[in-house]
Amino acid sequence: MSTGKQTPVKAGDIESLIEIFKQSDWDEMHVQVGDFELFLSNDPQATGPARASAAAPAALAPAAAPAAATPAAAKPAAAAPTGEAPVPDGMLVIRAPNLGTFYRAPKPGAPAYVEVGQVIEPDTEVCLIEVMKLFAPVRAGIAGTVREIRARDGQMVEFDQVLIIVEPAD
Amino acid sequence: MSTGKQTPVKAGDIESLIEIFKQSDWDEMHVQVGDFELFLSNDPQATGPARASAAAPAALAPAAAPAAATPAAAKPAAAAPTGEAPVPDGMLVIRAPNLGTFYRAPKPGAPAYVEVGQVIEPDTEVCLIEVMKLFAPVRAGIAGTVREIRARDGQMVEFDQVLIIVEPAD
Amino acid sequence: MAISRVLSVNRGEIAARVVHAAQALGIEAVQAVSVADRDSMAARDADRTVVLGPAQSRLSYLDPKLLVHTALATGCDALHPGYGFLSERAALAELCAEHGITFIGPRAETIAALGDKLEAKAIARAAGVPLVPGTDRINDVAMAQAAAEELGYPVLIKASAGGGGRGMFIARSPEDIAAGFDKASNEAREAFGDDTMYMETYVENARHVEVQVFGDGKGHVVHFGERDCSIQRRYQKVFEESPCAAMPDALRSQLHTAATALVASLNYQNAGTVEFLYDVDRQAIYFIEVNARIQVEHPVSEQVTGFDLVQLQFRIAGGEPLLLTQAQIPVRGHAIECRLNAEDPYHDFRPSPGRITHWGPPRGAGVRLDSHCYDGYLVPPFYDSMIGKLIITAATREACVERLAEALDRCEIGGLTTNLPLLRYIARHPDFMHNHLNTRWLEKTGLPAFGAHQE
Amino acid sequence: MAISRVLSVNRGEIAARVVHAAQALGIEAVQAVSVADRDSMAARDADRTVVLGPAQSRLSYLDPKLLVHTALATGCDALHPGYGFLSERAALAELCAEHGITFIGPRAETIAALGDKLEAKAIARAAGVPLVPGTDRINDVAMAQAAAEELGYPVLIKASAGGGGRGMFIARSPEDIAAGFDKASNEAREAFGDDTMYMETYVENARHVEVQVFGDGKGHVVHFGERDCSIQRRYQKVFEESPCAAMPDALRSQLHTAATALVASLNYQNAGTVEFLYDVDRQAIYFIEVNARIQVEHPVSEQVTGFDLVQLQFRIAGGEPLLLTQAQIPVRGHAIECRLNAEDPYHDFRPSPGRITHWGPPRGAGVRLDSHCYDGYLVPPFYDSMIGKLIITAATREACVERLAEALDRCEIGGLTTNLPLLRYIARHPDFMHNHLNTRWLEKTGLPAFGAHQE
Repeated sequence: MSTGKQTPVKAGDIESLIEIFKQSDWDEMHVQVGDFELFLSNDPQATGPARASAAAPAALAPAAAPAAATPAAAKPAAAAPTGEAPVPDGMLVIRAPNLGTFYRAPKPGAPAYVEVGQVIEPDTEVCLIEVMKLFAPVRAGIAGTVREIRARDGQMVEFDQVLIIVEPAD
Repeated sequence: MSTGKQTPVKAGDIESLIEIFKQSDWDEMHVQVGDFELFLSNDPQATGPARASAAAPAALAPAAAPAAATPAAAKPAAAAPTGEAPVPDGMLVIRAPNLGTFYRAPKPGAPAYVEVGQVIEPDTEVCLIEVMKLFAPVRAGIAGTVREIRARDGQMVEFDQVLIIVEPAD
Repeated sequence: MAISRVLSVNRGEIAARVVHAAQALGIEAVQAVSVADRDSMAARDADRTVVLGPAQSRLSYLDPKLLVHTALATGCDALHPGYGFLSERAALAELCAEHGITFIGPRAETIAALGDKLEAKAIARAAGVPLVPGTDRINDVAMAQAAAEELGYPVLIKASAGGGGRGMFIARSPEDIAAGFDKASNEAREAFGDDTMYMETYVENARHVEVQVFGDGKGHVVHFGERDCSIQRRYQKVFEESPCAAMPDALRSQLHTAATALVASLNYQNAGTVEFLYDVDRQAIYFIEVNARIQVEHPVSEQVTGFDLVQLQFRIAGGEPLLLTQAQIPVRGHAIECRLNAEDPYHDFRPSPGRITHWGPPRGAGVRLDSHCYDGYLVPPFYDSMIGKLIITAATREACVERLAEALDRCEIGGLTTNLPLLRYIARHPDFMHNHLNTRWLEKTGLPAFGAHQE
Repeated sequence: MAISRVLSVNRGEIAARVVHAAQALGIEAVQAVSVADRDSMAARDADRTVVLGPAQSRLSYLDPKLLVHTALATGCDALHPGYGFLSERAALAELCAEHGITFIGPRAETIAALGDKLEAKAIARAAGVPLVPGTDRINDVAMAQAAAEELGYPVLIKASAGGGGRGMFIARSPEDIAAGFDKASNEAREAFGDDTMYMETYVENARHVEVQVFGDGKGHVVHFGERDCSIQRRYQKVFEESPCAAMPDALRSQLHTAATALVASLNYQNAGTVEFLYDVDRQAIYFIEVNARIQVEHPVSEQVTGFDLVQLQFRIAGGEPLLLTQAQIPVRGHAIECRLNAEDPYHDFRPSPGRITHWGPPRGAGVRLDSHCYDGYLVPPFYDSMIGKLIITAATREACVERLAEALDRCEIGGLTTNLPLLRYIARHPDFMHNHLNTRWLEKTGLPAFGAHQE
């Protein structure tokens, strides 16, 4: 997952990269900045680079799954990511690696993976994201202290949505 | 008909007038600048001021009408008035009082009302505009020397289209 | 026979609608405009635009000869009149026919017959369509009481020569007749020199319902359901919906049969609307008139049937057979239209023309906007004040009303005063939500309450 | 049963088309996007947009579980797959069915059956639909010559075990067979260890024709005419038209009957296309396959029949009966679609993504543009290069081609390299104008000539 530390890639950057590629004689160009990945090719049959398995580990579901994950049919509202609250200065964020249902604990009734105030390491599992009963644990990727848990247990989160705010260890 | 001498009324002027009216307590406002006429009223039933008969005289057709006035079905093209050639500096224009077919002579084979170089007075009849066999002579409205006849005999002209260019008498 | 180039001779949203419908069918559209409409959407989108004359309607949109001359001079083989202006002037249809231009609407003689109120009623009667029940001459109180017994109370007793309310009264009982008849007939004699009286059913609680019909000119007629247009101000419709949710199915089926029987009897050609008064207390319908044109409110019928009625006008006028049978026109869901006007509902609806600085209509499921406006458009002061029609569709009337209220909330129009506050108020009024409406509701209840509401 | 909220899980123009069609019917549209499509037209116009995952398709548009999870989590009762991506993946239709989501398309088992080439051919054969004629095992020259006599020359003689052109030859006469048969069968034995040979009709001069069908899932099927999609590059269609003007009416009627018989035998549900090879020299048609989805080129069928096929998809999927009879779907006029791609036709069609600095498509009679692009839109580099479809309609093919050429001339797109020069070249090529085309025309004639033309 991407974190607040990474330089976000903007649409303007993508344009510049496309421009560079157009000016070149290259047949293919592959750029990866953190989570951002751009693959350009003059071969229409090209299928892109081999998938880097850098994103969330595709762990299987724990034996006892959390309760049914389908929220009630809610009235459509504006999508979350674009309108979300700003991240306080100096904080890092853990974002959703894909759309799915956010769970704080490995199973219903079990203690949450992390609580506010807890110190975490890059390898710490901080939550689950479920897609059709496939539960993928999300690792922090960064070290620090959990300051806020933005996503709500059992709710749908979108790709790139801020899940957890972390104060970096320094 | 309007002439090149008159100050043209622009959309911005209409807006300003509407604004003045809105700010006022007036029930009605009626503005006439040459050919331009604006009638504003707070009464939705109002039908506007009595028609001033200032525009082209509604003369009846001469006994012998010019040849059939329906141009062949031509491919649609951009409307003339917006794209028309500029009027040379210092010249006046005689414009079409409405859409219709332009005729230079009172009947086929007869001499033209005016020729280039001819001196005209405001009362001089300069052409005919025909709508469904109703032929209305157009008077010059201005004095001077005919310098160019822009409209072509037997062709459709639109409202406000430049018909004849006149060098003012001074 | 198929149309290849059409002259659109109207303005505003219907001109844009006509231009786009023609173009979708591959028909070239020439737009005739007054000089004030040179920058209108229809003028921008048409294949060609010609300027007829100055802004005044009578020198542009209201001159039949000028319009037909323009059609001939631009090589058009058809003319679409839109609504209003000359759309129901038989002379225009006639002039088109004389010059080989296909008039997109009914035949001239149909327009003329339906335009005459008495003739239209005679046609309706002959086709077995119910009219407001009434009597011939009534001589005295006893005769009046007997007649009222037959018609059912309340009744309206009127002087034949009458007008302006004189010599006229409403009776809700035999006692009312006894108390009022002689006074009214004396009043009539004094005022008009004629004391002939007659009687009609009095419709206390009326809805305006109308049926959208289409005919092929050879007797085959189908309908596209009915519309309820009971919310009116000074006989101007403000909200229109389809279907009329307040009407029981048995009566609805009578309504449809009456409408199609009437127009079939005329070998009606192209689109039309048969208007009725719906007497809610008596559960009866009475013929009012036929509008021999496409109407402002046609989109609600399009939404619930799925047909594009303006395109259908072009197809029928172009000689295509009307292949539809009634079974193929099911009505599904509910649609409501409201008219957006540039007028000030707080100041007696005075027109508010001017430049639109922000055009932000709502979007989303079931939200359709038919409009000729855009960012920067100048609403000219010369014509009517309608700037658009918001048409909302949903599965049920209840969902439709909710969606309408939300959409109106999201509607942003800057630079002009509009009737949006009134539309929003009505959309959330309990009477509207629960469909407790009649043709007097807006003027008697809605507008006064809206006035009170704003304080 | 009626659909109230749909998840649109595709991108580009078809996503915008699906969102708008849903909204026109009062259905709420939720658009699922990859992060690269957050600013797309479908995302802007949808009632709600959710971001599935990163730009890579396999982590967003190509993950069936992610899509169905999203549909459930956003309260959708239906899912529209568009074309491409997962639109013909039976697993997605299956997963939808399991979770009570209406998949807007055929049933999963229909998709699976038609997705298997051998099974699809068996279905066609059982329904009496003609396949490319061929033989069983051929033992020797004499048997081959006899068989060829029956099939008619030219024929293609192939090794059963073959591939890559080895053990295969075209024979146009008995002499060709005598000269080639033993050589080919020896080649086959050497290459594959098996010299079993068979024979097929060889189609020298082929058009690609296809029939647009719709079924109600209960055996009632109608068609919306045929399309001719013979102008192809690497099996990608570039121009598509309806009707196939080159086909005689008697054969057209066989074509329609074959297509509807095939899908009726499956109790086919929703939209589909039956593809055929049209052997121009033999005046015969041979089944290719069925595409169990709405296709890129569906608009030409909409233009000549007047139906909105995407709305019809929603209606049928929502449980409405298919009330149409074939007689009510007349084909009228002619329509041609061409695909606007962000690619460089002078440099081997390499993709040219980037920001559109000027979006100036043509407008006018018979000009329709289906596109998701707008001024300032960034065409992302992750997906296919189609930026829009220009659809031209006119009364005849001749008028349609002329209008197409003009419209392409007026098409202005700034900021990107597009295939417009090629489209313009083809539109004015005499072979295109005179309809002298087949499936090899573009690669054998059009493209080489275009290359020469630009010097």
